[in-house]
Amino acid sequence: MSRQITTVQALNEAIKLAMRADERVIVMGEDVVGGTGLPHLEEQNIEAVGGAFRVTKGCSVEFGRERVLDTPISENTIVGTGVGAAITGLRPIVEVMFNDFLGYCLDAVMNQAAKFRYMYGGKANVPLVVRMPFGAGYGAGAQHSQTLYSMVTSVPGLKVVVPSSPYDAKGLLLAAVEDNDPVIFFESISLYGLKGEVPEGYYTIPLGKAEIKRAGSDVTIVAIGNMVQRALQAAEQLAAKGIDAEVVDPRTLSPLDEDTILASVEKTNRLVIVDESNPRCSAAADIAAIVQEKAFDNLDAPIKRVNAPHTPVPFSKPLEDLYTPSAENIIRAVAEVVNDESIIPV
Amino acid sequence: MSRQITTVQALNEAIKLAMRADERVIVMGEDVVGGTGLPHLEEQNIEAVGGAFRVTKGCSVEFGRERVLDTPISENTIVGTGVGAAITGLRPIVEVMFNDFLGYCLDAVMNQAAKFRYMYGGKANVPLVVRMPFGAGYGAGAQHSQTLYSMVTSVPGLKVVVPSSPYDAKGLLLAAVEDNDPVIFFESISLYGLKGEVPEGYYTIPLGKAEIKRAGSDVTIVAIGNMVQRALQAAEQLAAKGIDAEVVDPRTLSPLDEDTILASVEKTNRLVIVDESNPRCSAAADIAAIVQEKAFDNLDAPIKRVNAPHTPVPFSKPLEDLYTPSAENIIRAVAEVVNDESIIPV
Amino acid sequence: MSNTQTQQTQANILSAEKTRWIYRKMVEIRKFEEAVIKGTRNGSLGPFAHTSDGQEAVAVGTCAHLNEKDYITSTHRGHGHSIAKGGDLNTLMAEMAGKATGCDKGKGGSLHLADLTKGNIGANGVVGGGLPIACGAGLTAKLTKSGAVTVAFFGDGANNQGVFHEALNLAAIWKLPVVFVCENNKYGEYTWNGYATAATKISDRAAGYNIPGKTINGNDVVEVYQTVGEAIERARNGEGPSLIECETFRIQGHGISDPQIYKTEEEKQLHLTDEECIKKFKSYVTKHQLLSDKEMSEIDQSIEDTVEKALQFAINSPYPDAKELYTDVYVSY
Amino acid sequence: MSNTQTQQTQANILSAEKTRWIYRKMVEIRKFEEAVIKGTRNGSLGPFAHTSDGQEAVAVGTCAHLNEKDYITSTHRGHGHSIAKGGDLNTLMAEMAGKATGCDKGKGGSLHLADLTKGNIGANGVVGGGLPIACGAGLTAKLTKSGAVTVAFFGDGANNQGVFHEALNLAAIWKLPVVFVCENNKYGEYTWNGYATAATKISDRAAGYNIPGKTINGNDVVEVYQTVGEAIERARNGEGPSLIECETFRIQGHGISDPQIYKTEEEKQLHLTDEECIKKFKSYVTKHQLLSDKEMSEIDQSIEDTVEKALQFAINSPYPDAKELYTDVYVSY
Ligand SMILES: Cc1ncc(C[n+]2csc(CCOP(=O)(O)OP(=O)(O)O)c2C)c(N)n1
Ligand SMILES: Cc1ncc(C[n+]2csc(CCOP(=O)(O)OP(=O)(O)O)c2C)c(N)n1
Ligand SMILES: [Mg+2]
Ligand SMILES: [Mg+2]
Repeated sequence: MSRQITTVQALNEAIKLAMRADERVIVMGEDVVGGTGLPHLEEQNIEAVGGAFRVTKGCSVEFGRERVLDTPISENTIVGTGVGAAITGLRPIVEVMFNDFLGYCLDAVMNQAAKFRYMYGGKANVPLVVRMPFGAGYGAGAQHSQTLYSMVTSVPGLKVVVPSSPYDAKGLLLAAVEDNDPVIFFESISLYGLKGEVPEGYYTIPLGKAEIKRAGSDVTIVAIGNMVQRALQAAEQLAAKGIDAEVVDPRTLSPLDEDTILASVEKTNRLVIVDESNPRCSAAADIAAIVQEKAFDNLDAPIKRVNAPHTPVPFSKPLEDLYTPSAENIIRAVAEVVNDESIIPV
Repeated sequence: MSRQITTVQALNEAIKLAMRADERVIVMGEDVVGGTGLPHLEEQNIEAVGGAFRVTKGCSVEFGRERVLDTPISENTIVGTGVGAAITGLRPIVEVMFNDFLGYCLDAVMNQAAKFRYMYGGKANVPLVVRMPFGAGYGAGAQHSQTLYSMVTSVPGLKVVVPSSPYDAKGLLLAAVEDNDPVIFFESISLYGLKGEVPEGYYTIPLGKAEIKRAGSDVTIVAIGNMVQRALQAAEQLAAKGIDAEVVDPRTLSPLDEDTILASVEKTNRLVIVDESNPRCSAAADIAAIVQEKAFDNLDAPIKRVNAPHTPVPFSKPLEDLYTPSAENIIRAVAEVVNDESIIPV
Repeated sequence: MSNTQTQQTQANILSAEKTRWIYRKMVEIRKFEEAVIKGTRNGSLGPFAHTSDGQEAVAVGTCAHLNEKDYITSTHRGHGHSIAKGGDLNTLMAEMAGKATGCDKGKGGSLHLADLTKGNIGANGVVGGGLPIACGAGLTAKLTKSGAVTVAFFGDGANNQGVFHEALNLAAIWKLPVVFVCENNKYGEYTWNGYATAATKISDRAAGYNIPGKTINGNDVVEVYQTVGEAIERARNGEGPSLIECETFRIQGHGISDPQIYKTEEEKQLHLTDEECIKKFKSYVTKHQLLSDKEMSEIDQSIEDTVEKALQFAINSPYPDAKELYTDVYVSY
Repeated sequence: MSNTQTQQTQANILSAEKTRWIYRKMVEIRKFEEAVIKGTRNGSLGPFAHTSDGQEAVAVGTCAHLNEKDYITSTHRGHGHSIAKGGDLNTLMAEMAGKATGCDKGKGGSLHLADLTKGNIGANGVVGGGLPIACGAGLTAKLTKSGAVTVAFFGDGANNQGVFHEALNLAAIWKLPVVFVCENNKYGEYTWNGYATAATKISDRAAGYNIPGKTINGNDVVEVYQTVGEAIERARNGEGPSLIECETFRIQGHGISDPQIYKTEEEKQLHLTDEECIKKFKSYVTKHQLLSDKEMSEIDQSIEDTVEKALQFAINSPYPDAKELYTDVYVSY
């Protein structure tokens, strides 16, 4: 079997390849190096950490502290600086340590990055990538565990990427860096440690193309980010019960590959959407609204959405486990759309 | 006919009634007084403006500058101060001058106001109202014309109100101030000048209850905020063509009165949702997703959404006019769901 | 220094060419704003605008040091900055009217004038919005060693916004070639800076970032030229950012229809005094015999024509095609 | 002042009762944090925590002046603040374990310890998040004339966040009874304050808000007690906010598993020196004969028991019921 690496390693590799390929690519964020300015580290070109999740590990060592920049804690200015650098010729990859801190940097994301091209009549390009870890599952509580890609998807002018595997993470990140529009790149924290096959070289996965992660004929499961893994688990269990599920990973929420999703639904006539966002105005709702409109006559059952509940993320482990959509939740939703309760695990 | 006043006057009246009824109610925001600190104004108890849109006009004069506070331009701290004041016993009404500045204050809204009660185990109350004017239509361009209630609706812990008339504006604002949860109160700028009948006294409209603004039997039009007025215009034109539309105004997006919407669809079997948000992950998508799931068997046609396009708001008047959903757009959508092209105006 | 010496030194500050340029630009901005006020009132332009008449000295004295590779970020009160940074009056005015020939194809409007080819990264409708962007432009200049300097214009109101603090701190620790030029016109909308800002002088805040901070008379274009010039020089030499507070006043209110009841009678008359920046510069150039009255009135006249033509250009230009609503959102999608 | 005089004055600073309270609280926090480290490592508590061992003097010296009506806002490194503000060790520890008996019913965790009945408005996982909230509590106190003071704890890293600037400015212009206490432990996660903060001293930034600013030895609880005490007094008297920077160090890294390679060998040994705050206070009380060794070791012993019991309480408490996932989102919905 070929090389297996974690999502963190895959992302790290993508960043290094991007930086080697194009010297305009720079990295900035809190602790992306760690210890900048400390003589005892700088003299030996040692980084203190390489990112809170180690995604930028070794970057400063290879590319120098000119291109890999620790920042003060000031999210709006970090992203805003990325916007200004992008508009004037660099291609920054900015790390926001948790997507929750969109609370501080939404202006730079929504009012600056997303709107410059349009409000300046097409004369500005903002080739910026903002990386944001997201999601619940590791006991960090309400302010460090949200899933906010739906919010960002609502903003015209932004592209939104949510990879579901190490392979996709690398190829999508390289595509995001090559892209000339601002891309918000959501990284599921719960996938960081997941291992998968990843080629060593440079490759890109086009933004706006979904992938069928598992072909099937009885029901379509559209799943986003880490939920793809859960959907695949559910599909295995469903297969044992004689239900053949097709798992579709949109890979990017903006642009959204409606065609692949619609083609799948045309085949299966049933749709479940799995999304770790809270339910209201979520990506799941968005996809459901589109599909019911465009594939109305193909649907044999209502589209079911599997979301986190309409609550903040609880800290307590058993509550947090209940909060995040599980394979069982998915199976229950499938049972409803195929109208077969017997498949629900007891 | 009884008293007709504008939405601005209705809101102003609500604020004053709330301040008279409960001395814990305070008002803060940029220019809600205007000219605070200037001796030549303060000596005569003159306000310079009373809010950018005059919604707080006269409040400082009646209630004093202790309870009506001009703030520096610093949205996150304005809202965050409101959160802190609410949690410790006041009932602040905070004005954010345009909902676009959610870009700066999302942390206070999403990570603080919305989450305090939950993350402190139910021990905190945040009786805060944040008023945010929104919407396109008056030539202010991309950063002053957005419609962001969908984004806020996605956040558990918040209530979201979007009134569609002077009467509703007053009653809903009074209810919001009485409410013990944080309420984000979206005011359509294009309705500010609209006149309507409004009783003089104190009354509240319950949060979470939709209203049928026009009864009808052929198609349901769910419309939000200023779109209710457009939907009513469309309904008049449709009536002339023999289509009897029912116009439902959810009034609050969170909580959402699903029952009223579902009952209407059960009757008409057809649904159009009109929402000035950009389409992706919008309130329209949200309602469509809910209805297709819960009223699947009642739907005779796909649910159509009428949204602004997936673009920032253009400045140029003719483009901006095209940007905002019009009565004609609504009629076109109705024509599709009733499958009758003849009703489209030529 | 003796009085004669001072006068000589003063007279040497500005070359003949610079003097003409500065005078021309100040008058250009003033006439442009007057046309904007007229066009806004009579409906030929957009429904509102924040004009910068009265504050010309800051934009012009600053941009007199900048070349096309240098950057500026501007504000909601940005017409003057755009003109001083080399913007074309026709396309600027057409933008104000939302026309297809506008610098943003009519999509931006008064709040979003920009011309990237001239280093004008754009007016920003968000108060404080340009400050982090300026850091980014500064970072590009620093990393690419382009030698470019970025000037971030912002108002007294913006100085209380969190990004002010963040951007100054970042620019300071990275020694970015950015000059923060505060136009203190005493008000943010209808709120008095003396109330909203805890610092006695806004430039006092520079000490918190270990960078030079100065407060100057922003109505005196020569003082702006000198002081901001030093800061730009510093930035260009890799010595990092500065904060310059220019005290000035706006002739209009916040917008065009603001009755300005917060101003005292004295303040309302300020533009009739010697503090009015064009009058001030006129006496300066006259005193130092840099421009004759005749030269100045020739310039005035030619600008009068140019601005009138710009307004006609705006009025006669077509609106954007309906399909323009959907373009320019993305490079590709 | 002569040496003897100083000593006398010093000795008078703390009453016997205060001395005991301070000693007790500092040791309580230290032992609590040690238990947290143990419990986190062995899995009986949550997966991570930011402990405040080493920084006890700041929390305790400050809260020694506060009564139950006063407020604090705290940070992600907030265990010490919660304890100093009167938190119950059992419910705090249970919260750390996500148990139903926790101060937040297990829903908050280490990052969100709060006890509103004790005036603890809560730890905040967002760096800087508590600063505007503190202004709000200050506003309530001011308007209701409750006499309450609010202390906003925050780190050196937080001092570069925009809300720091906004909150200090607002508190200053409104003369809010808020004291901003900065715990400068030299690092924000793994980033050195000497790099991230442009100011030489964080307290230098106070000048930009026209409020008093002081930098003190945050390892010396007596100095904290005195200086913050004065600031609290000022606030209580309606004279407005202050900024106090307390220089200290954290014994652990950012989290419990941080290898701390950014620290020099010398820094790693700091807690073995006389700068370690409990040792420092011990020599102080011994020198001034305020507590005997015996008294102190009795206190130590009783705390050892209390903390051990708290840990057992946490371990033995039940998890919240599944339905708790859905409660406490709204008062009504
Ligand atoms: C983030 C944000 N908050 C509020 C506003 C509304 N607003 C527009 S201009 C202005 C005042 C700005 O004052 P100042 O920075 O002094 O600039 P000036 O208008 O005096 O040039 C305000 C509050 C805005 N555009 N952006
Ligand atoms: C807005 C925000 N940005 C980033 C983080 C991640 N983070 C948690 S603690 C921390 C460092 C804070 O440093 P400081 O304020 O000095 O506090 P200390 O940890 O030293 O007590 C960071 C960056 C966060 N929680 N919130
Ligand atoms: Mg101003
Ligand atoms: Mg620190």
